Amino acid sequence: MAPVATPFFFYLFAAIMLIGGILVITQKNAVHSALALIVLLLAQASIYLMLYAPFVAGAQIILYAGGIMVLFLFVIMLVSIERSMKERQFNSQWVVGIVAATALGGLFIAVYLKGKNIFPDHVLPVVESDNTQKVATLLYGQYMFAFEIASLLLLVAIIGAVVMAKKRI
Amino acid sequence: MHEIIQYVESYLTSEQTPGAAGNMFWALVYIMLVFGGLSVAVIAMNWLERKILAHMQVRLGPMRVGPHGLLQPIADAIKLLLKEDIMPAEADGLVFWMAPLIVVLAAFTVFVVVPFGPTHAITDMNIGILFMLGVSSLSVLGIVMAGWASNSHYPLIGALRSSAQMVSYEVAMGLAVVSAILMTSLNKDGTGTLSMIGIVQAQLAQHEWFIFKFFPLGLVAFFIFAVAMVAETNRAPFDLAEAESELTAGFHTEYSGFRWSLFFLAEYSAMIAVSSIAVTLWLGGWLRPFPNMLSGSPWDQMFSMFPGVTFLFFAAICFYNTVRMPKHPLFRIQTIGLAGFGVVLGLIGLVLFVPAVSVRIQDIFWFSAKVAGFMYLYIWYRGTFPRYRFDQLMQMGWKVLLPMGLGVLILTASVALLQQKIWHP
Amino acid sequence: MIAKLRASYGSGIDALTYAGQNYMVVDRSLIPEILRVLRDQEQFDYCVDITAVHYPAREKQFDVLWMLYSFPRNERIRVKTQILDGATLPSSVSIWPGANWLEREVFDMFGIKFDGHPDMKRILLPEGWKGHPLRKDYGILQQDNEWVRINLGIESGQ
Amino acid sequence: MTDPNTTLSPLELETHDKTYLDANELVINMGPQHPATHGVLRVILRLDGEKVLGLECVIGYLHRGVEKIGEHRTYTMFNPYVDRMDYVAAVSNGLGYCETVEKLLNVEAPPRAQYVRVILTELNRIASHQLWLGTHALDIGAITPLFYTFRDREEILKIYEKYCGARLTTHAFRIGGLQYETYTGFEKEVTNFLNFFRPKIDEYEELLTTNRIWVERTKNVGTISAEDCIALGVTGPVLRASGVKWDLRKAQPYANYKNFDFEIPIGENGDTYDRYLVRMAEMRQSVRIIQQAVDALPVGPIMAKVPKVMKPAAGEIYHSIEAPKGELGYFIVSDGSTQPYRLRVRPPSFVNLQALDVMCRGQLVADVIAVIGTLDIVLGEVDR
Repeated sequence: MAPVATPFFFYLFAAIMLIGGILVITQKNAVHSALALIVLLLAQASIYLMLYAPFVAGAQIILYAGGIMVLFLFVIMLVSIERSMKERQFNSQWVVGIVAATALGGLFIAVYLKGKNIFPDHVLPVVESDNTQKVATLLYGQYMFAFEIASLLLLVAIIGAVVMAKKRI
Repeated sequence: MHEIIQYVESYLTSEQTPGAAGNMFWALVYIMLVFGGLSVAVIAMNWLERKILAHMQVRLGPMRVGPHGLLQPIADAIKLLLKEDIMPAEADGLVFWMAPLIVVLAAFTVFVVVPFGPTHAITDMNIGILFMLGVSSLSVLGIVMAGWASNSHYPLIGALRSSAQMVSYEVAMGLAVVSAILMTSLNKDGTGTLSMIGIVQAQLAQHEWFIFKFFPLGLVAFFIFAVAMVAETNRAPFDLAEAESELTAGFHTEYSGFRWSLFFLAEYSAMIAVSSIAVTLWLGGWLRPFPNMLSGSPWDQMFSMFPGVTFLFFAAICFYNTVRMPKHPLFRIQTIGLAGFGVVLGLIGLVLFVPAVSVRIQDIFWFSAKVAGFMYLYIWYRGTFPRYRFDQLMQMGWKVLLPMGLGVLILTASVALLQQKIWHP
Repeated sequence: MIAKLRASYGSGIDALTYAGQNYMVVDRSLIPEILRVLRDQEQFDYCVDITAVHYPAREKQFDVLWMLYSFPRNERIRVKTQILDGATLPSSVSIWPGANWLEREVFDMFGIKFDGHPDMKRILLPEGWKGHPLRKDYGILQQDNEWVRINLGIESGQ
Repeated sequence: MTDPNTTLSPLELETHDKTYLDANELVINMGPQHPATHGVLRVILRLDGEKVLGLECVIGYLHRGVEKIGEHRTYTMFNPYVDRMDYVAAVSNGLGYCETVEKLLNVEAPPRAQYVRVILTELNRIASHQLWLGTHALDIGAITPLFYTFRDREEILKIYEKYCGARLTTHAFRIGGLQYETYTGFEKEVTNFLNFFRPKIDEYEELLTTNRIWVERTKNVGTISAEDCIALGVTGPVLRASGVKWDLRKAQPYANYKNFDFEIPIGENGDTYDRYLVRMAEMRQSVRIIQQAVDALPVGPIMAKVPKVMKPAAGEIYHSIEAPKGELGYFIVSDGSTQPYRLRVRPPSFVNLQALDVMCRGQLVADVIAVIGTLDIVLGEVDR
C-alpha cells in the first residue's frame, strides 16, 4: 500500500505536537491546557502509526487519551476553575526551566550533528502486520521480569492511592 | 465506459478491503456508504424504539406523521435543525462547541474497521479491536467536556456520573475482549490477531463462534461484554446520567437543537458500534447461523434466500397494514404512502433474490441482522428495568464484572494452553 | 379506668360519653401526668390526633383535645382540657413522638404554645403569617385584602 | 430538584471535601418543584456525603384551609370539599365524612347504600394503589408499570363516570345514603372489571416482584419498625408492612365491613419492598371484598330519612375510616346549628409524612425519592 510515512505528515504532526505543548503550558484555564495535551497525545499516536507501530499507537490512545486524560479532567474540573484563573500563574522557576530546555535542545542538536552515521541511513523494512506479535514476544519473553516488576509497582501504587484516598474504611 | 465497468468488476471480484488494496476511490465510496447507512439506521432506530417501547407499554406511539408515524423521525430531525441553538451565557464557548463534535467523531470513526463482510470493511487494521475500544473511549472526553462547559450543575454531575461509569465499565469490557482475542490464537502456528476481519476468520477456521467456545467460558465473557456495553452507552438500566427523576437530562441538559441532535446521533451510533463489536467477537460477524449443523450447498442456497425473504416479509406487513387502514378520504394519502413503502421494500427484496447480488449482500445482511438483535435488546431493557442506584452500579462494575472478567481471562488462557499442549504438541 | 384515675387524682376528671364515644374532661393542671399515665398504664400507645376548639364567648377560650387509641385494648378515648387564651400546655412529644406536627398545627391554627416542643413554629402557613386562622375571630376578608394590597397592590381580592 | 447536589456521586463528594474543607456536612434542598416529590413537597436534607443524616419537610404549599371552610358551610355544602383533600381517593374521603355526620345525626344509611358505598370505596382503594404503583415505579426508573396501571385505572374511572358523572373528585355519597341509584348493569360492569383486573395484578407483579433491580432498589430501603410506626402514629399500609395486623375495617368495623371476609396483609421487615407487597395484596383483598359485595347487593332504598336542613344536636364526634393511605378521621363539633362549629380532619398522609425523617436516616440520597414514593402521600391531603 502507499506509505503514509511521508515527510509532509511527519512535519504536520510534529507541528501539531509543538503547538499543543506550547498551549499546554501557556493556557491559563487548566481545562483548556488539558485538552491541548490530549491533542498532543493524539498527534503522538499518529506519529507512532507512521513508524509502523500500530499497537503502541492504539495503547497510546486507549491509555493516555482515553483513560488518564479523563481522570485529569475530572480532577481539574472539580477544583473551582475561577479561582485558579484569577490567581497569577506560578512561574517563579522560569530560569531553571529555560536552562533545562536549552540544555536538552543542545543535546538534541549535538546528537543530530555528531551522530549522523550512528543511525542507519535507510529505513529498516518493518512488516506492519506482525508488529503486535513482536511487541508481545519481546514483553513476555525477553523483558518478562522488567514487565512484571513494572506491573507490580503499579499495583502497589494503586493500593497506596486507595488507602490514602479512603477516609473511612 | 468499458474501462469503468471493468474497473468496477475488478474491484467487486477483488478479495481485499479498499483500505488493504490502498484504493482511495473505493475507500471513499465505502465511507459514504457506511455513514449513509449509519444515519439511516439511526433514524430507523429512533422510529423503532418509539414504536416498540410504545407497544410494550400498551400505547400506540407515533401515529400521525405519515402512516404509523413512519415520517416522525424526519419531522423530528427537521424540528431539531430549525430549533434555536442556545448556548448558556456563562458557558465556555470553545469547549461547549467542541464537545458534540468529539462525541460524534468518536462514534463514527469507529466504523472504519467494522467488518460487514470479508471484503466489506473500509479498511482492516491489524489492531482493529484495539482501535475500536480506543476511539470509542474517546467519546468520554466529549461527555466530560460537555458537562463542564455547560457551566451548570445538572450537566456537571451527569457528566461525572456517566464518565465515571464508562471508565469503570471499560475495564471489565476490555478483559472480556481479551479473552475472546485469546481464542483467535488457537490455530496451528498459534498466532492470534487483533484485526476484526481476522477474528471472524478465526471463528470460521475453528468452525465455532466464540460464544460457544470452551463452553461456558465464551458465554460468560460474552455476558460480561453484553452488560458492560449497555453501561458503556449510558442506556437503561444504567442511564443514571439521564435519570429524569433525579437529574434532568445529564450532560446534555444545556444543549438544544442541532448540537443536541449530534449527541443523539452519537448515542445511537455508539450503541450500534458496541453491538457490532459483540457480534464480531462472539457471534461470528458476517457468518450465517448454523455453519456446521446445516452445511452443504442446498443449505447455503436456502440461507442466501434470507435477505430477500426478510424484505418481502416487511413488504407484506406494509401491505397488510395498508389493507387495515381506515377507508376514509383523509387517510387516502397515508394509505398510498404505506403501499408505496411496501412496494419499495418488495422491490428491494426481489432484487436481493438475484444470485449475483445475494452472494455479495448476505454477509452484510447477517451482520446487520445480528446487530439489529442487539438493538432490540436495548429497547427491551429500557422497557423492562428500573434504574440502578449509583453505588449499586459501581459495585456491579468493580465487584462483580471485573472479577468475573479476570477469572474468565485466566481460565480461557489456561484451557487454551492445555488444548494446544494436547492437540498441537 | 376512669374510677381508677379518679381515685388517684381526685376531682378534676369527669368522664362523659356522647354517641357511644368516651371522653374525659381533665383539669389543665393534671394534663401531663394524665397523658403519661394513659400511655404507660392504660396502654393508649397511639396518639391519633391533637386539635383544639375555640369558644370566644367562654372565659376559658380553648378546648384542647387529645384523641388516643390503644392497640392492645382496641379502644378510643378523647382527653379534653380547657385553657385560657395565651396559656400554654406541656408538649406531649416526649410521650408520643407523633404529636410533633400535630402540636405544631394546633399552634399554627390557634396560637396555643406547647412548652418543651422541639421546634414550635408554623407548619402549614408561611412564617410571618398574621393571626391564627381557626380562631373564630379570625377575619378571612381582612387577611385577604391585606395580602392583595401588599402583594398585588389592589384594594380587594374578592 | 432545585439543587442538583441531591444526587451526589462519590466523586462529587471528594470535591466537596476539597472545596469546602470545613464543611463535612452539607445541607441541600429538594423541591418544592421536583418530579419525584409527588406535588409540592419541599425536603431539606442534611447530608454527610451521600448519606442522609436527617431531613426536614416543608409543607403547606397546597394549604386551602379546608377546616376553616367547613365552619362556614352547612353539612351538605361541605360534602364536595372533602373530595379535594386526597384527590386520588376522593370516595374514601366522602365515605368518612358522610358516616361521621350520620353518626352525629344518629341516622343509618340503608343496607343497599352501604353495599354500594363499600363497592365504590374499595374500587377507589384499588385506583389509589394503582396510581401509587405507577408513580413509585416511575421514580425508581421503571417506565412501563405506569402505563399498565393507568390503563386499568381507567376502567375504574369509567365506572365512576357512569355512576355519578365525575371521574376524579366524585361527589359520590350523600349524608344518609346515596343520591343516585346504580345505573343498569352496574353489577355486571363491576364484575367484568374484577375479572379483567385479577390477571392484571399478576401482570404488575411479573414486572416488578422478581425484578432483580427492583428488589435491590427497594429491599432494606426506608425500613421502619412497628414501634416507631405506632409512636409516630403512622397508619395504613406502612404500619401493616411493619408487621402490625391493624386495619380499621377489622378493628372497628364501619360501613358494613363486618359482613365481608377478607384478610389483612402484613409484611415483616417494614421496608419499601414489603410495603409494595402489602399494597399489592391489598388490591387482591379489595377485589375479594367487591366481589362479595356485588354478589350480596340487596335491593331497597338508598337514602335514609334525613331532614332537608340538618341541625344535629350539640355535641362532638370523632369517626375514622381506613382510607387507602391510612386512618382518615373526622372530628366534628356541632353547636346545634346548620354548620359544624368545628370540623377537624385527621389526614393519614400528614401524619405518615412525619416518618420520612426516621425512614431516610442513614439512607442514600437516591433512596429518599424511593421512600417518598413508598409513603404514598398526597400533598392535597397533607396540606388540606
